[in-house]
Amino acid sequence: MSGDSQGYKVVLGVIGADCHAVGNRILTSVLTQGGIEVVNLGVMVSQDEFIDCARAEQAGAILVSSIYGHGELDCQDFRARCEERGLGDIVLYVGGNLVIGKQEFAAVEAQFRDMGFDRVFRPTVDLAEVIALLKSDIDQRRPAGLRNSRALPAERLSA
Amino acid sequence: MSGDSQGYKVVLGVIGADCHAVGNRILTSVLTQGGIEVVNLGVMVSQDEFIDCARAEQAGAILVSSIYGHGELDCQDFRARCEERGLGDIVLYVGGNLVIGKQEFAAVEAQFRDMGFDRVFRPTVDLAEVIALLKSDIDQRRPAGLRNSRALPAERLSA
Amino acid sequence: MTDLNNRRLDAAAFDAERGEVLQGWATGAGVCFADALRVQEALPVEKRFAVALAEADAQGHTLLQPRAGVALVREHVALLNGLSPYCDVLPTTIDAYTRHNRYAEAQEGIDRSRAAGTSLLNGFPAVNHGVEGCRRLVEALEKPVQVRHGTPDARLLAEITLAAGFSSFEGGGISYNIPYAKHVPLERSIRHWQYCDRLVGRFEEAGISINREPFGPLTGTLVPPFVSHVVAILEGLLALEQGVKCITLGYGQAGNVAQDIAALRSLRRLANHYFLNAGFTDYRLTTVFHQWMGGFPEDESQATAVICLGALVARQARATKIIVKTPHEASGVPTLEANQAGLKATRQMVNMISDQNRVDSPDIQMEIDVIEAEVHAVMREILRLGGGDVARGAVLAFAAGVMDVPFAPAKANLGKLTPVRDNHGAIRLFDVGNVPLPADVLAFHRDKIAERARAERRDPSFNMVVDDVRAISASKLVGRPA
Amino acid sequence: MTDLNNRRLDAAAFDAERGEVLQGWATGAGVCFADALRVQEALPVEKRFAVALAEADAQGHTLLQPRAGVALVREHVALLNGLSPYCDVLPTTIDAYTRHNRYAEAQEGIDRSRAAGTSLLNGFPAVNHGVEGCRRLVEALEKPVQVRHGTPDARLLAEITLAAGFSSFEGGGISYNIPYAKHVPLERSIRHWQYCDRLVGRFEEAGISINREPFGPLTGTLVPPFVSHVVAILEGLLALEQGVKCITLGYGQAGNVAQDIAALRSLRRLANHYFLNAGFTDYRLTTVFHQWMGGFPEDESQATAVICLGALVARQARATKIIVKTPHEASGVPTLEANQAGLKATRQMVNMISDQNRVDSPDIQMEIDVIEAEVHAVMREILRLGGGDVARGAVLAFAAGVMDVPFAPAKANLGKLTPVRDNHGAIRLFDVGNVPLPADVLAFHRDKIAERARAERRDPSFNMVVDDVRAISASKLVGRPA
Repeated sequence: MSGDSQGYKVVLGVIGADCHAVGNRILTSVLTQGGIEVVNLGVMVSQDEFIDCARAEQAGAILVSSIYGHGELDCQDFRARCEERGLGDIVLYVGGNLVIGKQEFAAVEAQFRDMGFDRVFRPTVDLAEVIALLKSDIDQRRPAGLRNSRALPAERLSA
Repeated sequence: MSGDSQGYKVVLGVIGADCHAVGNRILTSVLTQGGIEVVNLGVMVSQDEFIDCARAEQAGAILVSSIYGHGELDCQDFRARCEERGLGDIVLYVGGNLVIGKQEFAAVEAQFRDMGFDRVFRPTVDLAEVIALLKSDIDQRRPAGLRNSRALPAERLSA
Repeated sequence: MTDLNNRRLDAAAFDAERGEVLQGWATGAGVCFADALRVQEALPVEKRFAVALAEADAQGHTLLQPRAGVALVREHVALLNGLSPYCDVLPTTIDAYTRHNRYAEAQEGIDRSRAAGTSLLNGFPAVNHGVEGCRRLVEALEKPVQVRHGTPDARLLAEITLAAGFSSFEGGGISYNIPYAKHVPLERSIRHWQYCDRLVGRFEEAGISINREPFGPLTGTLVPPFVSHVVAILEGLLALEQGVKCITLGYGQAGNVAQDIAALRSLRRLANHYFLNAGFTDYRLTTVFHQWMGGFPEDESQATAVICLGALVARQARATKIIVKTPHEASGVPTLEANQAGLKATRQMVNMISDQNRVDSPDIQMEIDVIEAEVHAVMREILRLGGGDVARGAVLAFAAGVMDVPFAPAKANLGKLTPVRDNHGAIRLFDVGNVPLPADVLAFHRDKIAERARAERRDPSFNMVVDDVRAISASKLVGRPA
Repeated sequence: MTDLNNRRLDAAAFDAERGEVLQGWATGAGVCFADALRVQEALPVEKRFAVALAEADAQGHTLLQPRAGVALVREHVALLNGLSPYCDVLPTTIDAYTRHNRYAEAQEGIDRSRAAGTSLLNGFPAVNHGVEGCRRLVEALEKPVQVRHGTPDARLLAEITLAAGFSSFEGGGISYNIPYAKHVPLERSIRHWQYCDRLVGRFEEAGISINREPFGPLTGTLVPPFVSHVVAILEGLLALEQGVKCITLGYGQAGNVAQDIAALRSLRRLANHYFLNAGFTDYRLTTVFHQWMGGFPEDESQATAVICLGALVARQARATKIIVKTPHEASGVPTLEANQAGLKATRQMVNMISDQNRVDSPDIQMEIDVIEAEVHAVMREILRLGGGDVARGAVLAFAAGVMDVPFAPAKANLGKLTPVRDNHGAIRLFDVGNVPLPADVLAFHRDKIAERARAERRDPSFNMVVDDVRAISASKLVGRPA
């Protein structure tokens, strides 16, 4: 699937000074098994590293994780930075514990959507759901000529 | 101390259809060691049984326990009933889990004070505090001639 | 006690008695045994208590059950359906007036609850709601539902609830008298529970299995395991004699982990021993563990810790069912949310312990040995007093203080036996009263209490007991001097 | 690694290095060792971490410590004073920018937090607040306070906080690199932590005991006990060499009760063995147990159950200190109230278990035997690689994968070792990587994993590991297929 022009390639990483590596390993494993090609930048990734990599790899989406609570600071102006660098249309997801303290998820979601993220996830989100959304969103953003009439059915996660 | 004209004699019981006997045993033991003569009616005591006993024993106070949540029904008109029976001035305490469900204690206290109880206690009240209040309240209500100028110092609970 | 004995009730006499029982309140007229059988037969398998227990027992699962009951049918349905996703089997806790057959006061509670818009009763007055009201309840639920109460004379309650599709009935002639009544003679409550058991026996004979659960924790306060075990075994034998087949014996958490695990393990073994010895083979035995029944801390986080310890021990001891407490325990009847919280914490703990190694240790084995020696000694004397008849033996044993439940309100109970914790928090006997325990067992209790007394530099006394009763709510297991 | 070795830093070189360190940020100019000694000497006894630990150790108590840190001094004081009544020793958790010496970004976080009226940093930026800000903090508290962070180069942080009256400092050259950094060479972080340890040694030489606590849980996710034990022993040896005297070694709850008790018991024994073997006798060793460091359930009642299991195990294993989690764990930094709730639940559980029988079983003994065999095998190879020098040995061992921490972000870590739970939830090795464990130990791991694989009817694979990582937050210990 990977490398195929109709494939799904994403750049994954943990943003900022955050060194939580466990979820990153799990995500890589589950996304890959779900039929998504993952370019994993690991932990402590800057906005520019995400964007440089997404450009170089012609990725369909950037998946930003933040577990340590500084998401609000680290993700500031991410979409604007993408636009400056010519990636204005890329699918942009963010997930994790994005703010300091327990806050209503709806408020956090609204805040990060305002920053330009297409979707915002809790740390306990069902990853099968993320995979399905990711494929559909990437398909929607493909240049018209390359766009699938229907998204490919999501590969089943192996039991 | 008990039997002394300046002594402190109280009638104790668990009201209504309530059969919680443990707290009643504990209260009897602690009050007695605190220098209070306890006439213990045990569990499942009616309003009239409390009042009959308090009259017969010339007790200075009635201590009503209710643990099972029916206190609101069982204690209805207790003070009025005391007044009818010529015990209008008796010190009337109530304590326990007095209502169904967890409610603000201040609201429960107000409700039972409205019913004519002089003091209202949580189940976790410090019993040394109850003893001190009880002696002071009984002294206050004594006929003037019998009243102590100062309440006797509370006997210490044995360690 | 002229005519009490442990023999199956005569069919004709039972039918005559039934006529009287059903006249106890207007709703009794709505009971018809043939209809009751049809209602029970029509119950889908997922609403049958005996099936849920048998499956849990076979698969080594532990079922969770809350307590809950409010005055009105509609509100009670809503409450149980709010709990249902978080538990495995449902309760219906009966209000205190109904427990004392004070149906007129229960009716007043219903009426005033309707007027107040909130339940002023501490449970569901099933007799007043009658077969029709109870059927509406059972039909609105998706899980098996049990009657939980504390009723010395529960004959009418049993008739009505079992006719309505309840498939489990808690209680017994001893366990619902000694901790729950003041003036009821023991021979009378045992006789009334023979009726309830015989009623269940008739359902069994018609192919309908109804679960019966003697109430394990008794007064819930420093009850030595042998005391509740003897009651459980006696009520099991009484029930089996009347034709009951599906029995769940209970035990209330005492607090010391080794003693609690030992108690639950020994309960099953001892019960099987006495049931088989009495010639019963065709029964299904399961166990229920009650989370801490004594005073709780007011703080909800602390209360949750008490709940979690109970959940851990119950699962380590492989109880078939846990009766779950709530973080509101210190404040009485909990809200739906508090009840859910207790269930969720319990579920998490049970799940985390489920797969883990079986817990065993010399301490647990020692406690099992002590409990077994105690139960055998008391059972031997009960059988001797009754001339081999456990019904007569039980009555004579309580009268003589051979059996004695601490902190019980009943006049039928001598109240001399006094428990206290030892230095590790296990329950020992400060005063054995008239209970005929062997000399070596008494010496063991004495030594254990002496060890604590030395550690606390005070003589054993009732003050120690008072401190122990108040300890858990003050965040300790053993009530030490400040 | 030309000049790294496990020898006490030379006094002159240390002083020269100090000059550079203090220039790392403007606030470094506020550090003066003579003043620092006066500040520490003036600390009342109840604010000295080493005293609190020694007393707990002597009396067999277990201390509770939360985590907490916010951006501004006044708010941080209020937070700690809100926690103080519920705990025994206080923390100051440092923000993530400071941990990476990104003081400019920390300053921006401070400024933006001031503007926002709420902390936008996940901890207290102690370097930016300087000696003066930190002293205001320490003076406003009534209990000992420790620096808790995750900083590969913590030299300036140590200088500032110890000068301000903090009396305990968490971390180490391995435990604050491998799980906390990406590109920091191990020889560099070990060397920087020799500086921190030497600084503590200088305080000790002046009669001021500062507690040092290597970070036990590492990545907090399925870390086999021998892995964290080896790191703890190495960092203990490195610290002792620099003159540290008061050491607290840590372990993070893995979930299986028998394995966790075995781990904590073996940790103390193994550390004493290696410390004494290396010629150290004048030290005070205590232990710290971290409640579950992996993913938590979102539900607060379920989270509290996870906290309670940790509290029980910590107390059963007689840890000197517990690092306490909160019911908000799944949502990141907790509120004051959530932090209090975690402490209250933990206290209640610890108190209930405190007096109970020592837990022992063949399972626990077997786990101890396995852990000891594993630690000895790895330590032997580390000492061989380093030619007897643990600093050089540690660097070479990580490079070769002889030591390997699962799920670590650091490039310095090979990342081949892969753990998985066995059928009872104990952590075993699915892939040992290059770690030189004895053949019988490897066979034991293989058999245990095979037992689980049979029970689940699936082959062992990384999917099993993924399921295990997500299990506790999904209310299970072992990640079984649905």
